[in-house]
Amino acid sequence: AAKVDPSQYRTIPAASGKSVDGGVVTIAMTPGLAPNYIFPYPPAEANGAVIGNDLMWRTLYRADADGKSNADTSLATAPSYSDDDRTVTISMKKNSWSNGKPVTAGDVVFSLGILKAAVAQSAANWAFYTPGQFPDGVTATAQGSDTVVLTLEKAYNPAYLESLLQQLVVIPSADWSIATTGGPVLDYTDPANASAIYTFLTGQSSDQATFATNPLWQVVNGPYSLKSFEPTTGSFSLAPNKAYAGPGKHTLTQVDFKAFTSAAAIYNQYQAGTITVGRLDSSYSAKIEDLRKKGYNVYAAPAPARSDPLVINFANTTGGFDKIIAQPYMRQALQHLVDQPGYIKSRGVYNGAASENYATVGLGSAFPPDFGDKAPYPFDPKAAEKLLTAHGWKVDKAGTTCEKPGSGSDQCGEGIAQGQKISFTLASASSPSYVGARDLAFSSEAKKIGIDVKVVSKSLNYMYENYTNPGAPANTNEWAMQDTGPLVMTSYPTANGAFNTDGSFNLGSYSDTAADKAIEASVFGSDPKALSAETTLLSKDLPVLFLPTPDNLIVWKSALSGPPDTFEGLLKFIYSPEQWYFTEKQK
Amino acid sequence: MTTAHPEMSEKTDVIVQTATAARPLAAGAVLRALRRSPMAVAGASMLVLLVLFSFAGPLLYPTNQTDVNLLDALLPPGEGYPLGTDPNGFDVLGRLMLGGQVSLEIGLLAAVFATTLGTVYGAVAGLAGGVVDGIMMRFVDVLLAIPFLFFVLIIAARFTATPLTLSLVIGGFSWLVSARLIRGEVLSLRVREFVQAARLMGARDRRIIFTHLIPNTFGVIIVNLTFQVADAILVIAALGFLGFGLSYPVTDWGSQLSSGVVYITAGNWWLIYPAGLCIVLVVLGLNLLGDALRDVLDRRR
Amino acid sequence: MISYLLRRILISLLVLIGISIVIFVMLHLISDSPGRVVLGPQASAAAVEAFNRENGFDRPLFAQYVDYVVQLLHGDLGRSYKLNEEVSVLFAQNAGRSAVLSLSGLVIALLIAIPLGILQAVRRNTVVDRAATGIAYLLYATPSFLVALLLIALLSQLVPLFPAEASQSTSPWVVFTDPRAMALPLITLALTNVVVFSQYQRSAALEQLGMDYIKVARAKGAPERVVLMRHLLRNACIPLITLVGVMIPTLLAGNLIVESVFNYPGLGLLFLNSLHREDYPVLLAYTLIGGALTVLGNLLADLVVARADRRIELSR
Amino acid sequence: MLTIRDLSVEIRTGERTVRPITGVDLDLARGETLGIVGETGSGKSMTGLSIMGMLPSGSTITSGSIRFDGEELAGMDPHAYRALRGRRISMVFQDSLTALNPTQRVGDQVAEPLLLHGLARRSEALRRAEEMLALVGIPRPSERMRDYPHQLSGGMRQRVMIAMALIAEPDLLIADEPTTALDVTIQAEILELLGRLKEQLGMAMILVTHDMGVVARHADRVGVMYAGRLVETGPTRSLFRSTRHRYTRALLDSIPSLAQDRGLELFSIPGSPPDPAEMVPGCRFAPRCAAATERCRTERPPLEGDGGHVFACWNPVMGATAVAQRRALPLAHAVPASAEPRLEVVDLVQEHPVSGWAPKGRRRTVKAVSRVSFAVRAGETLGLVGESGCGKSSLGRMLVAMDRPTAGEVRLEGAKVSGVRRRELGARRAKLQMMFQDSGAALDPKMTIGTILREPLAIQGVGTPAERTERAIALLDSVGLGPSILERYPHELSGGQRQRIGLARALALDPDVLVADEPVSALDVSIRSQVLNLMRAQQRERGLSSVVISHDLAVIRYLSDRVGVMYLGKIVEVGATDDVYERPAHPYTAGLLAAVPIADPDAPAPAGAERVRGELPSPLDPPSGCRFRTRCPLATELCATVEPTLEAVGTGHDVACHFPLQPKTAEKVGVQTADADRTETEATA
Ligand SMILES: Nc1ncnc2c1ncn2[C@@H]1O[C@H](COP(=O)(O)OP(=O)(O)OP(=O)(O)O)[C@@H](O)[C@H]1O
Ligand SMILES: Nc1ncnc2c1ncn2[C@@H]1O[C@H](COP(=O)(O)OP(=O)(O)OP(=O)(O)O)[C@@H](O)[C@H]1O
Ligand SMILES: [Mg+2]
Ligand SMILES: [Mg+2]
Repeated sequence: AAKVDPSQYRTIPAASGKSVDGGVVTIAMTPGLAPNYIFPYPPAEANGAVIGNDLMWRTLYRADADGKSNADTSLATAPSYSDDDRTVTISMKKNSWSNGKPVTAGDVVFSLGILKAAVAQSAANWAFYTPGQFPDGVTATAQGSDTVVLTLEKAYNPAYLESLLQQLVVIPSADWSIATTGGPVLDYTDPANASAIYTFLTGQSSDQATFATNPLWQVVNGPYSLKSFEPTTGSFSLAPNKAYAGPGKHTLTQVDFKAFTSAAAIYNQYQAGTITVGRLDSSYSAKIEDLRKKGYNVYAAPAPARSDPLVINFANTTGGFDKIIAQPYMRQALQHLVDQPGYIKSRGVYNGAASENYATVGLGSAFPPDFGDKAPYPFDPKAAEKLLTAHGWKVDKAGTTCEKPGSGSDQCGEGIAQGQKISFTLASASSPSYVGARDLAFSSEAKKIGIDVKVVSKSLNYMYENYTNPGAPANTNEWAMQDTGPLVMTSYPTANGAFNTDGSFNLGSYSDTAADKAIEASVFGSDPKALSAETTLLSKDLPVLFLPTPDNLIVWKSALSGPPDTFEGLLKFIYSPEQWYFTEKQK
Repeated sequence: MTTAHPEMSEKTDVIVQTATAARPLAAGAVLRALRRSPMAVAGASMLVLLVLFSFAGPLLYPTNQTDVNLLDALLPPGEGYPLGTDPNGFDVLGRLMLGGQVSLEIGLLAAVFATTLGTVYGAVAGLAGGVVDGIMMRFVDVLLAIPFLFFVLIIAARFTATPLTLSLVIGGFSWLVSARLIRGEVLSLRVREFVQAARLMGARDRRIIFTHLIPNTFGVIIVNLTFQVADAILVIAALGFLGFGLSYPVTDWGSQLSSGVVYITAGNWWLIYPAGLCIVLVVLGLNLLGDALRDVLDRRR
Repeated sequence: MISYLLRRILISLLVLIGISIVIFVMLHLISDSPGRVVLGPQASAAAVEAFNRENGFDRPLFAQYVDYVVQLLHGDLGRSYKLNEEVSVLFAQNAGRSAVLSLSGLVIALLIAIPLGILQAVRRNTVVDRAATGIAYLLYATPSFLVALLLIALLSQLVPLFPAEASQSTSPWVVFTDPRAMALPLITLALTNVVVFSQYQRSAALEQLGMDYIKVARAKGAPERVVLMRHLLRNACIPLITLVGVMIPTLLAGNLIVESVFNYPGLGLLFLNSLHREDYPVLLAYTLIGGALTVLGNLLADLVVARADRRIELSR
Repeated sequence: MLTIRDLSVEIRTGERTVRPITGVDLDLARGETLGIVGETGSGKSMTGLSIMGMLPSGSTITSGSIRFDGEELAGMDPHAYRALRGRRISMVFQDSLTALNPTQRVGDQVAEPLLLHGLARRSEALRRAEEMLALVGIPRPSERMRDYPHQLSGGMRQRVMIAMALIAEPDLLIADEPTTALDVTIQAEILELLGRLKEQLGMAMILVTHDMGVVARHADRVGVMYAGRLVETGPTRSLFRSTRHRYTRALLDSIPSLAQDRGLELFSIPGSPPDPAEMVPGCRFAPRCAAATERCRTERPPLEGDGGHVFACWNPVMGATAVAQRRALPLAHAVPASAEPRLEVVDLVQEHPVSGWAPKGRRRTVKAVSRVSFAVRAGETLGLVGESGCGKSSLGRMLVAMDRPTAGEVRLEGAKVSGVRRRELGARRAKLQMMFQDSGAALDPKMTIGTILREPLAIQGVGTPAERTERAIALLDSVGLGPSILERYPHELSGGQRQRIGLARALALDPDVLVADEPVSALDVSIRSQVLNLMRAQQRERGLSSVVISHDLAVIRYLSDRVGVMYLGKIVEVGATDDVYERPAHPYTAGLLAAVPIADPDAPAPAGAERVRGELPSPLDPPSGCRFRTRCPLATELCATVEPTLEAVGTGHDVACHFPLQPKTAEKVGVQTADADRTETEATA
C-alpha cells in the first residue's frame, strides 16, 4: 500500500469547462448520518437529522468552510451593533419563498419565536442551547418588512452571536404559523401560539411518508425542494426551486442524496462510477490514485473548527482515577504518550491523511492558540516517565505505583494513596477503524510505562447515550476515557458547551476556574483575542488529550465543476449544488 | 448459522430420530474404528495441526502481540513478517496463533457449558415426563423460536465482549439444541427394556440415571459437543463481522477476519484469507470428526 | 386431523405467549428508562420522568405487559424514535424486499438441493457424491459473510460479472427486474442454504431408498425415473419441509449477513442499523416477528407434513 | 419354466466380500409352488432377488444361469428386464408396512403395474385394481382404494401387496416371507388366498419362508437352504417323510409342534451358521453336524438323489425318519392341585388413554386388559396365548408390578403387589422377575455380561463383590454358558446367548414368579430350541411359578402346564395344556389351533368352518357382549347382548362362551376361587 502524500490533495481545481445543461448529481451520505426529519427544528426525541441540511431552508447567515458568513448566500447583510453590543440591527436582503412571497423580517422573528418555543419544551431540543443563553434573553422585533432588531439582555461577543445566527434557520411565517392543517394564521409573537405552532409542525414532521407530499414542506427559500424521500434508508431527492435567486447557474435537474451503511459500500460505488460527490473513508486513502484514474477529483484537508479529543472523565472514582487525573502533571504525562506524528504516518491509522492538532479551535483557525504549530506536550515517553518519577511514582513496566503520597511538589498528589496503581478504561468507538487503531497505540504506549489502559470497543450511539456525565450520571464510574471521534465547533469555536463547568456538552465533568473565566471572556466579552487565549489555556491544561485530526477526503467526478469554495464547504457538510455544473453531457 | 448443520441440528432429533443408544463404547474400539475412517483422520489431523499451531506455535515463533508497532502497520507479507502485519503492526502469523488460542478456548468453553446445561436440562425433562416435561420443553420452544443471533447481538451490543462472557452468552443459547437431543435420547432410553429390567430388580432413579442413562447417552453428548464447538466458532466469527467481537489485547480468528474485511477492497488480502482459512479448517475438522464419530457410534447400535 | 390441528395451534399459541413474555422481559432488562434513551443525554431528569409517565413506563410491570400485548394485538409494534417512524410502517416498507429475497434464495436453494441430494443418494459413494459432500463440508465451514466476500472478490472484482452491491431500488421485485444486481446476494443465500438442504436431502433419500416400497416399485417394473420421481421424491422431501420450517430463524439471520454485505435495504439491514443505533423498539419488534415467524413456520411445516404424510396424525 | 443352474452371487461392501448364494440349482414347473426354507441369512431372499434381477448394489452374479421360459435372465439388458418385472415375474415382500409407499393411495399403487407396462389406461387400471382388491378379500374395495397404507391393518396391507403383485397376471410369483409378520389366523388366510389365486391364474410360485409348517402345507416341492446353498430339494411329502440331509433333519427336530410328545426335550443344533464372508472347503453344515466325518470338512458334497429328491450330504439320514437325539425330560414334578395359589390376579383391568375424546367427554382408552382373573400355583407354568394386540404384554407387565392396573389387583402369596409404592413393595420386588422378548434391547449395551449379572445382586445388596461374581458364574453355568463370557459385551454374543443371559439375570434374585414375554419369538429356529429347553429345565428345577406369553401355540404347549387363551383383553378359555389343546372349548381356541401350520404334509387340513375369519376389532371400543362374536361362526343374538362368564367344561378347564364346543360341567373352578379369595381378603383388610 502506497503511502499518501497529503500535499498532493490540498488544492481544489478552479471552476473550469463549459457548463452543460441538466444532469443529476448523486451525493453519497456518510454512513449513519441519513436523515429522518424535515422540519428544521427537530425535537430531541426525534433524534433528528434534517433532510438536505440548509438546501431547502436557509439560515439567516450562511457560513463558508472557514466559518465566515458568506455575503452572497446569507439572507441578510452583516449585522450592526450598538456601542454596548446589546442592540443588533439586521437588514434583510431581497429574497423570496418558492410561492413568491418575500422573505421578511417577520419570518426571522417567527423563526426565533419557534426556536424559543422549542427550547422551552425541552432544553435538549436545540443542540446549541445553554439554558440562560441565546435564545433566552433575546428579543427580536421587526421594523418594517426588512429590518430586524435584536435586543439582548446581556451582550455576546459579536463573533459568537453571529455564529449562533448562522444556525438560525429562517422559516415561512405566512405559511407555517398555523396550529392545525388549513387552520388560521396565528400571532406567533404570543409564546403560547408559538408553542402550539411548534407542536403542530413537529407533529407534521413525524409522518415520513408525507415528507415529499405535504404542501407545508414545499414552501422553501433555499435552492431546492424535496422531491422524494425513502424513509427506510433516508435516501432522498431534491428538485430545483425555480424561485431561488442566489448565486450559481442552477443547471442540475435533480440532486440525489443516497444513504449508505458502510464505507466499503461507498467505495464500491466509486469503483462503479455511480456516485458524483461524496467522501472517502480514510481506510481507503491508499486508493486515491485509483479513484483519480477513474475520473474523480480528490481533495483532502482537515475539517475546520474540529478537534479530536480523547475525552477524560474527571468524576470517575474507579481505582482512584478522579484523584489521579486531577493532577495536571498526570494529564501532561499522558499527552506525552500520544504519538500524533506516528499515528499520522502509520498505515494502520491515518496513512498520512491527517494533521497534528493540539487545540480546540482546530486547524487553520482565525483564532489560533499562541503556541502555533508547536505541540505543548509532544510525543515523548521519556518525558512522561520523568514527570511520573518526579511526582513520586515508581515506574515499573509491570505496574507503576505511587511511592510518595501527599500533596507536595514531588509527591503524587492529594488523595492518591501509597501503592496506588494507574489503571482505567478507555471506551473506543467501534467505527471508523482509525479510532480503534489510535486508541490501541495509546494503550500500548502507556503499558510500556506501567499504566494500564483497558480499551473496550463500543458503538458510537451507545457512548452518546451512556457515557456522558450530564446525561447519564449513573454510569460515571464505567468509563474513564472515551474516544468518540471529533468535536466539531460552531464557526466561532469557543469551548463554552464542552469545557465550561456546567456546559451541556461537558461530558467528563471538567471543571477549572481559570478555564471558566477564559470561556466567559470569549463568549460575552468583546475582545477578539479572547478566544485565542481560551484555546491556549485549554490546550495547556488538557481537559482532554489531543489526537490528530484526520483529513476529510472529498471525492467528486471531474466532469462536475463549480467554485472551489463550494467543494471546500463539503468539509463541513455545506452543500452548494446550485453552483455546480457538468462539463460533459450526462447519460 | 447455529442450527443449520446438515445433520447435527435439532431437526435431526425431530424428524429422523433414530435414538437408540449406542452399543458399548469401549473407548479403544471407537478409537480403532475412527482410525479407519478417512473422515475422522482428516478432521483430527486438521484439529491437531491447528491446536499445535495455536498453542505450541508461539514457542517456536515468538512474536510481540502486546506492543503496537505503528511504523510496521499493514505491511504485506515479506521479510520478518511471513504473513505481513495488521493495522496495529502486530505480526499476523503470531496473531493467528494468539487468536487460535482464544477461538478454541471460547469454542470449547461455550460448547462444554451448553452441553452440560443441555444435558442436565434434557435429562431432567425426559425423566420427569408428563406435565413437567411439557412445560420444560415449551420453554425450550420459546427460546428456540427467538432468533439466536438477534439475542446475542442485542446482548453483545450492550455488554463488552470478553472471552468468558462471549462463551457464556453463546453457550447460554446453544444448550437448547443439546437439551432437545438429550431429552429425546432419554425418552427413548427410558422405555428401553434394559432400563425396565433394572427397575424390576428394584433399582432407584439415581442408579438408573448414573449407571444406565448417562453412559448410554455419552456418545450422543460427545458428538454434540464436537458440533457445538464448531458452531460456537462460527457464531463468534459472525458476531465479529457484525462488529461485536473481541477487542485488544485479546483477539480471535473471527475478530481478526472481520477487522480485516474493512481492508478487503484495499487489497490487504493477508488480513482476511489466513484467518478465514483457520476458521474454515477448524470448523471443517470438527464437523468431519463429529460426523465420523457419529457414524462409528451409529454403526455400533 | 382437526384435533391434531387444534392441538398444534394451541401449542403454538402458548409458545407465542412465551415469546412475548421473554421479549418483554428483555426490553425491560435492556432499557428500564426509555425516556432517557429517547430524549438523549441533554434532557433534564424531569423531562425524562415526564416522558416515562406519559407513555406509561412508570406503571407496574404486569400492567405494562398487558399494554404491550394489547398494542401488539392492534398491530402496534411501537415507535422507533431514532427513525421517527412507527415500527410497523418501517417493517411494511422493508418486509417485501426481504421476503422476496429470502424466498427466491430459498426456492433456488431447494430447486438445486432436492435433485442434488437425491442424485447423491442414488449415486452414493461415487465421485459425484463425494465431491458434492466435500464441497458441502467446505462451504458449511465457511462463515457466510466470507462466502459473500469471496464471491465479490471472484465474480465482481476478478471477473467483473456482477455488481458488488445489491440493487438499491425500493421495489420488492428487484430480484426479477434487476437480476444482475441481485445475482451475488442470491448466489450467496442459495449456496449457504443448498449446503444444508442437499446434505439433509441426501440422508433423507438414503433412508427412503432403504425402504421396501422402492424395491416394490422396481419389482413392478418401474423405470428408475419413475421410481425416483413418483415414489422417492415425495417421501424424501417430507423431512425437508420440517427443516425449512425450523430454519426460519436461520434464514432470517442469513439475510442479516447478506443484506449487510450487499447493502440491500431490507429488514436485515434495518435490524443491523437499528442495532448500531440501539433502536430497541425496532430490534425487539424484529425479534418478536422472527419468533412468531418461526412458530408459524413450524406450524405450517407440521401441517404440510401431516397432509403429505397421513401417518403423522396417528402417531401423535 | 424356471431353471437355475449353479447360481452364485457376490456382494462387495468396502473391503468385505460376501457370498450370499453359491452354486444354487433350482427348477420350477408351471403351476407349481416351490417352498424355500432356511434359517435367517441363508440366502433365501437373495435367490428371489436374483431372479427379479434386483440384487443390491455392489452385487454381481459370478456364475450360473437363470433361464425363464427359455430366456436367459442373468446379464439381461436392464430395459428388457424391466418389461419382465411386475408383468411376468412379480414379488411380494415381507414387511408390508414399508413395502407400500406411505404417501400414495392404495388404489394407485395397485394399479401402477398396469400403467407402467402400458396394459391399460388409467381409468381402466383403477377399475381392475378395484376388482383385484375384491379378489384378495378386501371388504368394500371401492372405499379402500382411496385409503393410505397406514389406514389398513397388517393383514389388509399384505393383501394389497398381493393384489399389486398379481394385477398384471404374472407367470411367476415370488413370495418372500409373505406372512412372517402376521398372526397365525391371518397367515392361514393369506396363504390360502395365495394358493387359490395361483390356481386361478395358473402361475408358478416360489414361497420363501423359515416356517417348516408353512411349506409342509402349501408347497408342492421344497428346497432347504443353508448358508447360501440349496442342500436338499424334493417333493414336499418325500422331503418330510424321508428326509435325507442332516441339516433338514435337525431343523425338523428342533421345532416344537402341536403333535410332539411334551415329555421329550427338543433337539437343538449346536453352534451357529457360518459367516457368509468365509469360504469353507467342505460341507458348510459340518461344524454343527453330529454325523460329520473328516470328508465332510474337506470335500464339498455333490447333489445327488433321484425322483426329483436331491440332497448334498456325505452321510445322509437313511430310512424312515426317526427321532434319534431327543432326551426325555425329567418328569415334571406334579403340581398338587390343592396347592395354594402363589400368584393371583383378580379382575385386573388396564386401559391406556389415547388422544381424543369419546362421546360424553371421557378420554378414549384402549381396553388392553378387561377384568382378567386367574391364579398360578407354586411350580406351575401358565401360558398365555392370543393374537397380536390382545393384551398379553399389558397383562404380563402388571403381573410383575411394572405397570399399575387401572383396576383390580395382583397378589403374591396373598399380599397385594399391584398399585403399591416401591418402598412398600420392598423385598417382594425381587420375587417378581421378567424375561424380555428382545434380548438386544434388554441388556444395557454399555455393560459387560459380568456387570449385568451382578447388577441385581448389587441393587439388592446381596453379598460382597467377590460373592456376586461367584454367583454370576454359577448363573452362567446354569444357563449353559462358560465364565469366559463375563468380560464380553452383549453385542459380542449371539441372539441365543443373549436370551440366555436374560434368563440368567431374571433368575439371579431367586424369584418366585417369572414372567417371560415372547421369550423366543425373536430367535431363529435352531437357536429357539436351545432357549426353550433351558427355560423348561429351569422352571422345573427351581419350582418357579411362571407365566409365559407367546403368540406361538407350539411354544406355549411345550412350556406350560396350564394355558390361558386371551382375546381382546379377556381370558376366554383356561385349562390344563393338554386338555385345552385336545379339547378346545372356545371357538376361538379351536380356530387358533386350526390355523397353526403343522410341519407334516400328511396332517389333516383343518375344516374351513373352524377357521377364525377376519381381523381383531379395535380395542378402543370392543364389541358388546361376547367380544369374539364378530368373528365367530356360532354367534347369535345372545352373544351380542350377554357377556359370557367363565364356566367349567372339565376339571380346571373353563371357557367363557355361550356355545362351547365341549359340554359344560357344573364346576366353576376359576371364578369361584377368585370370588372366595376376594371376600377373604376384604375381611382381613
Ligand atoms: N446388501 C447386502 N450387502 C451385504 N450383504 C448382504 C446384503 N444383503 C444381504 N446380505 C447377506 O447375504 C446373506 C443372505 O441374505 P438373505 O437376505 O438372502 O437371507 P434370508 O435367507 O432371506 O434371511 P431372512 O430369513 O433373514 O430374510 C446374509 O448373510 C446377508 O447378511
Ligand atoms: N402404552 C400404551 N398406550 C396405548 N395403547 C397401548 C399401550 N400399550 C399397549 N397398548 C394397546 O393395548 C392393546 C394390547 O397391547 P399388548 O401390547 O398388551 O398386546 P399383546 O397381546 O402383547 O400384542 P403383541 O402380540 O403384538 O405383543 C393393543 O391394542 C395396544 O395397541
Ligand atoms: Mg429374507
Ligand atoms: Mg406383546
